[in-house]
Amino acid sequence: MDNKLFDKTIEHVIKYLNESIFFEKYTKSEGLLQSLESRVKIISLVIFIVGSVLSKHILTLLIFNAIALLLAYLSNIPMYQYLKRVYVFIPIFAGLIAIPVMFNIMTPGKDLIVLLNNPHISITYEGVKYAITFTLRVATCVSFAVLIPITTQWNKVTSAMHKLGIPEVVITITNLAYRYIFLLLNFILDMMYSRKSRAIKKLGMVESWKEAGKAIGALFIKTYQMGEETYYAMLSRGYTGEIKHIYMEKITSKDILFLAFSIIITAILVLFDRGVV
Amino acid sequence: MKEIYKVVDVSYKYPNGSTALEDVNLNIYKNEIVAILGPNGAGKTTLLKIMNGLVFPSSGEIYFEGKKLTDEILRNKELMKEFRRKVGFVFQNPDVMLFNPTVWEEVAFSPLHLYSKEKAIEKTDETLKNMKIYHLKDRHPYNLSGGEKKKVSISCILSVEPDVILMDEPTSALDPKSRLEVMDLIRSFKDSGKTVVIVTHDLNLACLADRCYVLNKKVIFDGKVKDLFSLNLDELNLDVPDVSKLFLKLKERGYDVDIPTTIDEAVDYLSKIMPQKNKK
Amino acid sequence: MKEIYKVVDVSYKYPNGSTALEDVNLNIYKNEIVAILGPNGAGKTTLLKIMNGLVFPSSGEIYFEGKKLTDEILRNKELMKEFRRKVGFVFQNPDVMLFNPTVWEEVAFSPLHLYSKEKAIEKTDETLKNMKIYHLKDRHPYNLSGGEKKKVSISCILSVEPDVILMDEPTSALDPKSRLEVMDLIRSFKDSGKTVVIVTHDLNLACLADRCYVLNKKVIFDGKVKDLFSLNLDELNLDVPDVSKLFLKLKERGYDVDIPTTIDEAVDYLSKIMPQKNKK
Amino acid sequence: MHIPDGYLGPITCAFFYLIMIPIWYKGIKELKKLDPRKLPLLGVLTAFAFLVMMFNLPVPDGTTAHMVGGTLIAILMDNPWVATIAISIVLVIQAIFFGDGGITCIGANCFNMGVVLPFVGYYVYKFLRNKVGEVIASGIGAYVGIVTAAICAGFEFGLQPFIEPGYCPYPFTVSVPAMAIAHLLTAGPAAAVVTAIVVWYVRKVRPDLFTSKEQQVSGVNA
Repeated sequence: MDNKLFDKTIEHVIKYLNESIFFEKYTKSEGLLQSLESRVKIISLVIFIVGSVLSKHILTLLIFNAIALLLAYLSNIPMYQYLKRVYVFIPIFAGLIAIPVMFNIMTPGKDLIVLLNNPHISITYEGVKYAITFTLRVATCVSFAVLIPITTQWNKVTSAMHKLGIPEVVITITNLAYRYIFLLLNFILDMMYSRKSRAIKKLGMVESWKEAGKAIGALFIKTYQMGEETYYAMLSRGYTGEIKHIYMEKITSKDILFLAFSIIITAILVLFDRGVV
Repeated sequence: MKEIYKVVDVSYKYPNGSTALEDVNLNIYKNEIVAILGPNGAGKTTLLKIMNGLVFPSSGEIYFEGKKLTDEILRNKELMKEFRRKVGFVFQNPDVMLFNPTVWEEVAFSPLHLYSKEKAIEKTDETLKNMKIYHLKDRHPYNLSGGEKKKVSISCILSVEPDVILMDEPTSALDPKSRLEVMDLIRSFKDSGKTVVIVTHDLNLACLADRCYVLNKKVIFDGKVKDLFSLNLDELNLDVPDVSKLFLKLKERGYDVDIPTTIDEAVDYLSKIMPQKNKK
Repeated sequence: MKEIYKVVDVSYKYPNGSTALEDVNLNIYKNEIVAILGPNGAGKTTLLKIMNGLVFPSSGEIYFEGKKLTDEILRNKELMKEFRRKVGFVFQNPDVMLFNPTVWEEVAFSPLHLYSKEKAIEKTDETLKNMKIYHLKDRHPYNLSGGEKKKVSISCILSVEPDVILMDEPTSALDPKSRLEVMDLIRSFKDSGKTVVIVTHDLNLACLADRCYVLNKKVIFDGKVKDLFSLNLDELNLDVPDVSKLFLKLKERGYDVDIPTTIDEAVDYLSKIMPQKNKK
Repeated sequence: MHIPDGYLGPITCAFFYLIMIPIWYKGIKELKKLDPRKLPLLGVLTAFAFLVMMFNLPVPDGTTAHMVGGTLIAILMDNPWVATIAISIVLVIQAIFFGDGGITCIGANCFNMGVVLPFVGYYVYKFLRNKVGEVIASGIGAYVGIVTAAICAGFEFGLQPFIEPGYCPYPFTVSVPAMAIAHLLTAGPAAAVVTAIVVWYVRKVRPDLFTSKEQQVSGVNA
C-alpha cells in the first residue's frame, strides 16, 4: 500500500471499532450469561480462567474448553463469530511460539518423527504434548475471557467492578476513557485519511514516524482541550470531586446457583487434573 | 421584575494575556429569553462560563439573585449545590457533556449529586419521557446522531429543573429538523417560567429572544432584536436572516418596506402589499 | 465534455454491515461544479472517500478519467502520484488535516513530495499569497480561527494545483464572512477550469452548482438545483434557503410566484412585481 | 508486550497481582491529591494512551511495532503515578474488552508497562533534561523505558521453565534476548522518535501545557 503506517493503522482502527460495537449486539439478546447478574458472571468466568491456567493436562483443558463453548451456545452467540474471535490471532500466535518446543532440542523425549539423523533432530512426543497443552490453555482462557464483553454491556462491567471494591475514581476514569476512545478514534481515522489523500509519494520510514509523531502531538492537544472542557461540563453539573453511581442489578438464586456450579466444577476439574480425584 | 443576573464592569483576560471581555455590564430578569450575539472570538462563551461560576472575572463583579458569585461561595458545598441546581449550562459541543456510559446515567448524573437516590431515578425517567428520548436510555452516547446528542445534553440539564438555562450556540452543527426542535424547546422553557440566556451568532435563533446584547469584547448594543438592523451587521460578522437581507436590499433600491425577521412575518407582510393580479 | 468521474452501481457497506450506499450511479464532467446533497447519514462523505480512492466500494465500479480506481492502481507509485496530484480532498473538519507545527509546513507537505525543493517553496509561498494567508505562515494551526483553518486546509490542496477538488461540507461551522469567502473561492475554481464536487446539506451552497445529485443511500434526484423544489424537502432534512421558503409559502397562500433560490434573484423578482406605490 | 493468559503460571500471576496492589493503592492516593480538574483530564489521557498503542510504526523487517505511551504521559503530566494509573486502566480495558493481554496477567502487564516503563522513562528524562534538552531527553527516556519493560517481560517468561514448567517454554537465555532485541531495534527506536517528536510538537504548539503545576492551576481558575 501507499504507506504502511496509515493503512495498517486504519485497518486496526476499523477492526477495533467494529468489533467492540459489533459485539455489543449480543449483550441484549436473550441467553444464559446475559440473564446473570454482572458481578456473579464476571467472577464465575474469572474462576474458570484461573482453573484453566492451573490445569496441566490436555483432557482437563478440553473439558474446560467444552464448558466455554457450551456457555457461548446457551447465550445464543453465533458459533462462527465466537470461534473466529477466540481462535484467530491469540491462540494461533501462541501456537507459533510453541512450534520450536516440539523438537528434541527444546524438549527431549520419545521420538515421534525423526527429521535428521546426524545431528539428531526430531519432533518428540513430549514436545508435541507440551505445545498442544500450552496452546490449548491459551485458547481456553481466551474463550472464557471473550464471553465477558460479548454478553455484558461495558457500563455493567464497570459498575460491577465498582461494586466489587474497585475505587470510584478508577471507575470514573475508566468510563471516561472508554467513552473518549470512540470519540477520538474517528478523529484519528480522518487524520489518517487526510494524510493518505495528500501523500503523493510513499513516505519513508523516518518520515512516516515523523508524521505519526506530529499526529500524536495534535491528538494530545485535542485530547487535552477536551479534558478541560469536560471538567467544566462536569463542574457545571454539580460534580464535587466524586461521582455517584447507582447499581441496579440484584443477585437472585439463579446467580448463586451458577456461581456455585462454576466453583464446584472448577474445583473438581483442578483436583482431577492434579490427580487427587 | 426579579433580577436574576447582574453583571457589573466585568473584564476577563485569558491566561496568555489577551483580552476576552472588557467592562461588560448586563442584567437578566426572570422569565426572559436573552440572546447574546457577537462574532467568533467576541468572548461570548467566556461570559457564559463566568455566569455559570466556572471561571471568575479578572475584574468586576457578577451577582446571581443578588448574591455575588465568588470562588468562596462555590466552595461552600450547600451554596454550590443550590446554585448548580438553579442554573443549567448546555455546552456547544455535546460531546464534552456526555461522558457517562449510557444516556440514562448521563441524565441521572446531576440528580444523583443533588437528590436522594429514589428521587433521582424518578426525575431521570420523567425527564427522558418529557424529552421523548426514553427509548434511547440504554444507548451509549457515541452512537447517537448529532440531534440526539443535543437533546440528551439538554435533558441532562432539565433533570434538575433549573430556573435558569444558559445555552452556548444551541443550534450549531444541527440539521434543520433538530434545529427547529431545539427552537421549540427554548420557547417551551419560557412558557414554563424559566429564564434562558442564549449565546449565538445566528440571528434566526436570536429572533426568539425578548432582548439581545451584541458583544464584541464590550457590549456594543442592547435592546430589541428588531432594532439591531440599524447597526453595521456585516462588520459584526453575524448571521443575518436571509429574509431580512432581502428586505434590506429592497430598501436599498428605494422601496419603503419594513424589515421582517422571520419567514412568517415576511409572508404576512408581502401578502398585505402584493398586488392582487398575481393571485391565482 | 470530458468525463472526469464515472460511478457505476456503487454500493458500500460499513464494516458493521449497515448500508452506506446502494447502487449509486453518477457522472462528473470537466469544469463542472456538482453538488451532492442529502441528509445526515446519507452516505455523502463515504461517496467522497470512494471518489478519492481512500476506501473502495463493496460492489460496483468507479472510473477516474476513464481508468478504473482500484487498490492496485493506487499501489502503483506512478499512477498514485498522478491521481493524488490531480485530485484534492478538503475534509469537513480542518483539524484532521492540520497537524504540522506551522501553516507553512502544512501547505508545503504535498509540494515537497512532488516538486524539487526550490519549486516546492515557491509553490507554497505562491499559494499562501493567493489565498491571502501569507501572514499566517508561521502560526500554529492550533490557534487559528475556524475560518482561517478552513482557508489553510484549502491551501494545502491548492498548492499542488489539482484539476479536481472534492469538498466535504466546506461551509459548515463557519461564520458568515468566511462562508462567503469560501463560496467565492469555489466560484474562482470554476473560472480557472477546475472541476469541483461539493457534499453538503446546505441548499444555499448548492445554488453555486451547475448540477446536483440528491443522495439518500441511493441517488433520488439528479438535475438542476432549481428543479429540486418539486421534491419533499422537509423529509430529506435539507437546509432550504429561507428566501425559497418565503416564496414557497406565498405560493401555498395562492400567489402565482416563481421560487428564487438566492437573495439577489428574489430582489430582482420582487422589484418586477412590487407595486410602485411603495417606492419612495 | 501484552502477555496473554496461559503464558505465565499461576504463581507468577498471583505474585504480580500482589505486587501491584500496593502500587495501585499508592497511585490512587496520589491521584486523590491531584486537583479534581485532573480527573477528567486523566480520563481523556487514558483514552489517548489506548489510541497511541494503535499507531503501528513500520520497522525495517517489514512488520510494525507500537509504543506504549507511558513515558510520554509521565512527561507531559509531570507525574509517573498518573501514567501508572492511566496505563493500568488501558490494560484492563484491553484485556476485558479487546482480548489484548490476559486477565490473569493483568498484574504482570501493569507492572511491566504501567510501572517499570513510565518510571524508568520519566526518571531518565528528568536526569537528562538539563543536560541534553527535554526533546532528546524524552526520546532517550522512552527508549530506555520500553526496553527495560521488555526485558522485565522477558525475565518473567524466562522464569517459567524453572518455577512452573508447562507454561512459557523458553528459559532466560532465549526469552530475555528475544524480547530485548525486538525492542532495542524496533519498538524502542519508534517509541523514542515518536515521544521526542510529540514533546517537541506540544512544546512548540502549546508551550503553556509545560508550565509548572501551580501556574496551570491558577491560570485556569483565574
